[in-house]
Amino acid sequence: MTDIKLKIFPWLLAGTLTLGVSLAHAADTIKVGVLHSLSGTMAISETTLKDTVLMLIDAQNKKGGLLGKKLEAVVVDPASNWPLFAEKARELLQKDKVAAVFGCWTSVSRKSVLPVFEELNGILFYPVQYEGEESSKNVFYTGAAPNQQAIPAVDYLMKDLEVKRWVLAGTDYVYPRTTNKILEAYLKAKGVKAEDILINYTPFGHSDWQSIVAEIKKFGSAGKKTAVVSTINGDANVPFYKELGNQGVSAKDIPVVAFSVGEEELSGIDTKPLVGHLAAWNYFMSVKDKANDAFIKDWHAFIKNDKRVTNDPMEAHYIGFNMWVKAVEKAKTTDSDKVIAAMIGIEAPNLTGGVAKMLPNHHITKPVYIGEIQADGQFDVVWKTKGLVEGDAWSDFLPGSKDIIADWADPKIKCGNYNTVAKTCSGQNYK
Amino acid sequence: MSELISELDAGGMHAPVEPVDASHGILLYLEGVSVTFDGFKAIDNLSLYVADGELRCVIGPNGAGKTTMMDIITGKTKPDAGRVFFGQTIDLLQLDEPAIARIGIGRKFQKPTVIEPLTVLENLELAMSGAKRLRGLLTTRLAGAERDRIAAVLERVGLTAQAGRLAGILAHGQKQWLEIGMLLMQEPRLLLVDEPVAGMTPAEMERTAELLKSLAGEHSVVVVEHDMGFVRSIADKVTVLHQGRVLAEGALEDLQADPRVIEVYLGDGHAAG
Amino acid sequence: MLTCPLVRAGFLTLVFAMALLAVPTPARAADDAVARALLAQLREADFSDKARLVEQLAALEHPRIATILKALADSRLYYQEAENRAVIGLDDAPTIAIEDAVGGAALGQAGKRDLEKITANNRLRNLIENRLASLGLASADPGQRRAAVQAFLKNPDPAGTERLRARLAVEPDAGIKALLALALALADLASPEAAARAQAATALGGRLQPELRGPLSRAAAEDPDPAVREAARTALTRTEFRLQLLGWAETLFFGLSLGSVLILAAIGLAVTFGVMGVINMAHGELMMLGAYTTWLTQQWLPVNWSLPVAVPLAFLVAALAGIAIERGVIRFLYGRPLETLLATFGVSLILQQAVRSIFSPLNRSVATPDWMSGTIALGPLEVTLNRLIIIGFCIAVFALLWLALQRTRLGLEVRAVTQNRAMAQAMGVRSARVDALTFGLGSGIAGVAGVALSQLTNVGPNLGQSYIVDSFMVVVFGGVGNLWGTLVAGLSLGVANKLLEPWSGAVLAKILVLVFLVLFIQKRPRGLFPQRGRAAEA
Amino acid sequence: MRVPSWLRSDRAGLALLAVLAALALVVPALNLLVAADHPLHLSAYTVTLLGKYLCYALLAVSVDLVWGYMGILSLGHAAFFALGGYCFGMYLMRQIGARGVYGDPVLPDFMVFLNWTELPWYWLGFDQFWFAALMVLAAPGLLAFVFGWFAFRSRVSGVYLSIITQALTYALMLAFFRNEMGFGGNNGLTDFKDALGFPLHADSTRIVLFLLSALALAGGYLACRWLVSTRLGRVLVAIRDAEPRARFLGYRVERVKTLVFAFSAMLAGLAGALYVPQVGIINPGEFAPLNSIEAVIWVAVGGRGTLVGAVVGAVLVNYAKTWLTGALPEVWLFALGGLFVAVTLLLPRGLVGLLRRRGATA
Repeated sequence: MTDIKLKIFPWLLAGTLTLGVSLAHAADTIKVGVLHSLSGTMAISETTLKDTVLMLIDAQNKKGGLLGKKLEAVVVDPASNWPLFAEKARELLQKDKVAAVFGCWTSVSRKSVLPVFEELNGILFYPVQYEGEESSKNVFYTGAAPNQQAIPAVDYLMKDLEVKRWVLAGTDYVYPRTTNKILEAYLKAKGVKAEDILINYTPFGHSDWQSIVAEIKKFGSAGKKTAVVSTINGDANVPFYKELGNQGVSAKDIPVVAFSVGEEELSGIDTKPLVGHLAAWNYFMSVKDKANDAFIKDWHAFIKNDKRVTNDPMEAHYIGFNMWVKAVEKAKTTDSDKVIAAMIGIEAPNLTGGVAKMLPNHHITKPVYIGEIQADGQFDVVWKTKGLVEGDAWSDFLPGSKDIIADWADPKIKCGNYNTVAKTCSGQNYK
Repeated sequence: MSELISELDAGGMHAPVEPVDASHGILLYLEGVSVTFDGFKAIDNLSLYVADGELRCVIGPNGAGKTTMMDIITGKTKPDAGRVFFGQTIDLLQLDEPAIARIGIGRKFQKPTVIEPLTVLENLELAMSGAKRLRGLLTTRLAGAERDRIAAVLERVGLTAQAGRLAGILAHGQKQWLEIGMLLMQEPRLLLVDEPVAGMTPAEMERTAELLKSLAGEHSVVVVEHDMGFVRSIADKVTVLHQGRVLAEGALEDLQADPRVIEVYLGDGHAAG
Repeated sequence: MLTCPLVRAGFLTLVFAMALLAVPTPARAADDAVARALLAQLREADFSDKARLVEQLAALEHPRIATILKALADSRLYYQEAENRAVIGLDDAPTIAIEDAVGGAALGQAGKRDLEKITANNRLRNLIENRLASLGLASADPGQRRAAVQAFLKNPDPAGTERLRARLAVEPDAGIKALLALALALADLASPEAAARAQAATALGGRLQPELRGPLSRAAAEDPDPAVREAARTALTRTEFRLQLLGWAETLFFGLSLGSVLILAAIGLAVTFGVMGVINMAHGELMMLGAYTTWLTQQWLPVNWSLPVAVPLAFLVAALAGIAIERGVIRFLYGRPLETLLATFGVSLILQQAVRSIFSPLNRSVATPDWMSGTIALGPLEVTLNRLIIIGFCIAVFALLWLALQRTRLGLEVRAVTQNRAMAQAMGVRSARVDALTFGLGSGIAGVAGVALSQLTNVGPNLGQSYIVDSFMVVVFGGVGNLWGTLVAGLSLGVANKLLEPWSGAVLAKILVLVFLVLFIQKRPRGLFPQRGRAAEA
Repeated sequence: MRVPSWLRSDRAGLALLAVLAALALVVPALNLLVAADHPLHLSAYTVTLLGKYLCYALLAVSVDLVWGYMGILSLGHAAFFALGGYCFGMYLMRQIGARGVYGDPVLPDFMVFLNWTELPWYWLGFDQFWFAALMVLAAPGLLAFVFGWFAFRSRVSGVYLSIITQALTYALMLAFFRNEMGFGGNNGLTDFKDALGFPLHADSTRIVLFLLSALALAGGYLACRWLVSTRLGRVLVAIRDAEPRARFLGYRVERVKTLVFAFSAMLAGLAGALYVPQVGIINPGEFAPLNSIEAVIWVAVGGRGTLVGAVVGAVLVNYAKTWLTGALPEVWLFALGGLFVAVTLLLPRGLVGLLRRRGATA
């Protein structure tokens, strides 16, 4: 039995050491971290984004790299496990010393890595539409804030479709909760009565929608035009739309506008019952634009499958990556502080013919499109905002945050959470 | 929680405080006991009395209800009807298995059930009466008196040489003896022994017979057995069970002449003898 | 009362076919030019202009109008900039066959990205549907006429009222007549005369069509005349009462439907776990295989035929996978249920990742056949066809399984091995073969359940995981080794869940059911219908 | 100090304690004393990672106690781990005080956000370290006690018990996902700042947490080792191998089971409480049934019924996970799944069993 000791002890110690010792390496490449789940429940959405970043890095290297060096992708798999996100973020920043990280999808994964990025002063590009109420020095939010997706969509329903009654249906987590809170406040401000708003939350992956669709049907038969604003997440959408179709609720009767259903999600859905339902995004694959056509072509070539679709978070990474490249070129270094400073004001073309600009609150300007789902799984744009909408980190429609602003450019503020009334800045971990 | 800890040692749900009262010479009473499984009457109005210090053999064909009877006595199965008393005063139907074990009824299973990863010594220590209080359990040592008791039982079942061996590597017969030894450690008034010699060599069988006979008097012993030769070698009184009832009772020689018994055994394909 | 899309689509096709036949050719050249001009405008117009243009198009006496409008509604109308003409796409692919919108001549193939789609929105579609439907009111086919009236009920259009009234006078079919009366009453609700409005409101009372409730409740709240408001309120109360009753029936149906899904998911497990005592944590993944088989079948066969083919195929695929698992892993672990549990859990992870690697982590789109879409009326209760079919399917699967276990040689052997393995072997039953086949049977049923699930939920690598805990709960609740128990347990859990849901919300309902189950198992460790006796104690 | 006899004979255990002691000396030295650019420097990443492994190892020890020695395959032990984590997470949340995003002095951010105006009663007291520390043990212990009391009293055992433990953790997961529960819903508890006034992101605090994890693992191991070498340990084995025998010997099996189950849950809770400040987040995903099953496989890999095996298994499997999810992300589930099958089929006694010449006297 003594041999166990002999066998295990050096083994463990050796493991410890190899784990910890980061090999010194020549700085001939700039490392870029990719922090997207490749397994687990979120793999379904995030794998595509990993490939997108790899494609962008590939393209940049073909253009000669950055600052005369090649870019090198460091891909890790946080496996849809939130503590693992933090661990992997630390690994990327501390062990691999990456210059920037492109990653995260869910809010909880972002919340999990946030302290790590702030502590180690890394840079994270977060490409997904989210609930707002956050602005970190170290994070650039290239997805939509609520005012870049939800509010314009509701405006469209209210004005163009004359919707009077509202069902706010969402999965029970922070993004739908915030979005619905903002929308509720917004609708009430527009004179919608409380009894004309129905709010419903369901768990992740909810699959039996019979009762809820029946309730929506009943709610919608009160004689006023009714619409569903859906923040239902991922997997729960398929059974939801199927049930809608089966119970005979068509887009003509009760349109559903979704904020989490894009081209990629539609590719896994039988779209027949969905035709005519709506989605609000800042990008659609169907938008006719030279940059978009080129992007789609590159994507199909890169992924070696011309049936693959493109979607909004991919565009967000496209914009974010190009902004980062420009900022590094401007700062002439990958040093975090300098790049973060250089980021604000950087402009990069988006894929729909406009130009996205990085704002002092670390959000960007975006156009908002409303698309109708087509039988081929694409969206037809039925409405778009006149110009670009500036992302607002802190919603004006929430009592807790209407006085709060984020401004990382103004030397007097330099804060993501500045209360304009109290003139203080709170909730910042690292100054 | 403290109540629970203290209760680890308490007699049971309705622990009897009085000791076993066998003043009428009868230790175990079963009266009018019936139990049904899915419509099948496993025990049907069975009445049986075991005297104090008696060695009783119970025989009967498969499905006669022998094991079920033991289940009822030891609290594993609750009957649909009938009374089961231990001595004059203790209603066994009110107690659960551990409580019944603690008032002095030990049971040996048909298949030898010893704790194989433990040594013979540890098996006996496990069975030792009086050690089942939590404080008693949270110790790693044996007191001198306990050691003596274990040594005595080891001697009695003839396993002294095997004390330090794992129970799992004992021979089949030795396992049977160890299990009987474990019953003895419980200091029971009544021993229920289910097929003690199944699979034993004749020599082992002989030793087992001696062991069981030596136990009678000091304890009451109920032996369920198929092997008629073995039954003949130990029993004073034999009960024949058939279809959940007592078919006949008496000395073995008388029973073997009983036409009903012969029919049951022949009809069931078993040879009596 | 069949309102499934199939009927509607057929109806529209018929309408434009009739239009083609009805109109003579001479005026065509002039009309062609007007139509082309309107279509050219349509391309540039915003949606309110488009509505006006559609009205103008609909007013044209042109044989292609119905086709064009239908194409617009279906988003198949494109503008080919290079040729400066409107075209209709005939199929749906990156490269599509097109025909001239106005002339109807086939124009070969065109790349989709070279065509500019003339978009429609929902209001426009409603308008088009109305315009097309009003043409169908005179159809010889009662189904068409009924659909036309129903279209009116959905989108009451004052312009069409007179046509309805005229039709009512000559309509022979009593059912359609009643529906016409209803439609007219609905139109009268907007009449300038208060008496007519009050009468209309009373006529609408107690009707369950959801389209009627809106206008009625509007009248009850907003009508300027108090008598009308009163009449509308009374009518509404009658409607509400009947709806209440209907609500209960509906909840029951939802419960049965959820229950049937639970049974389908659990019944294969009832065989492997209940009959064989094997804990198969990969059960959910076998369902997933069934669902993927459905998807694969749909790649080869038309959607409407795919399901009947998919059922036996899914059974086969899952059964083979099951037998492979049994032969490869489980047979070494008989009598060690906890180890079986761990090993099969490993198998489930491998299967999940295998599917992820082969089919990508993305969900696969499994289409619903037309005969499973839409609703069907059971008396006043409208139920969804797919749910109804799945309930029936569940009963059929259950009955077949029961028969298989009771009436076949395999069933007999299975029961023999279950009860006494050694004895069965002595009787010449090859228990290894029986084990493999039984496990295959249970797995095959899981595959078949997967076909049903593909019609309700996502077909993706995670499909199995979402059902595994539920299915174990059903089997344990029902009592292991008892198929009837599984049936009762599944149905009662389904109904309980649905009864709780409106009161507590979906999540809490599920938690409550789980907590109830945990408590129930404490109370009756062997389920609703326990196997009793000595065998069960062993 | 005299080494008691029950430990003296446990060579593997002594080896484990020696390794832990060595780690407790080497890791802080390499982290704090060696310059950051030196190749032997241990980064905070590695320290935290090792600390996490140690927490998992303690969880594995607690699983092994009930599975390896008492034969209860709990597929819900991660629930106790998560509960302990939540209890300590609640303390850490209260420590944030007014430094939250919305600056509310009492309410955590997510409550402000849900428009809650006052702290729910079950959050009271968690601003006190001693109370939170007590609850870390009490909450999982109590849940296990109540659950076990009902389950064991009605003789739910074997796979039935495994399945209802899984239902338990599944129900808890669903419950904690609900925002109305007041535990932060899907996002859980995060954005921790400090504990007992020590900032959590400081290297020194990390080292202390690592040392505490090592200490907890050593303590948990010793407690379990002592327990199984007492007579109670033999009763556990008797319950595992021949429950009716134990019962007919007069042991109140359900009470023994309940107490040991609750004790094991407390260990799991302690592991969870140490885990949370090191990884910086606790959310309902920790209740996922998969987590519990993974913990069981750590034990199986290392060798059930050996305690040391649990530690070895937990560290090895997690090390493999860290390595594989970095190097070959797609392969991870194949590897994990294959491990489950291979260990149960080929290595029923785990790695330690393979190393030992004869079976554990256990």
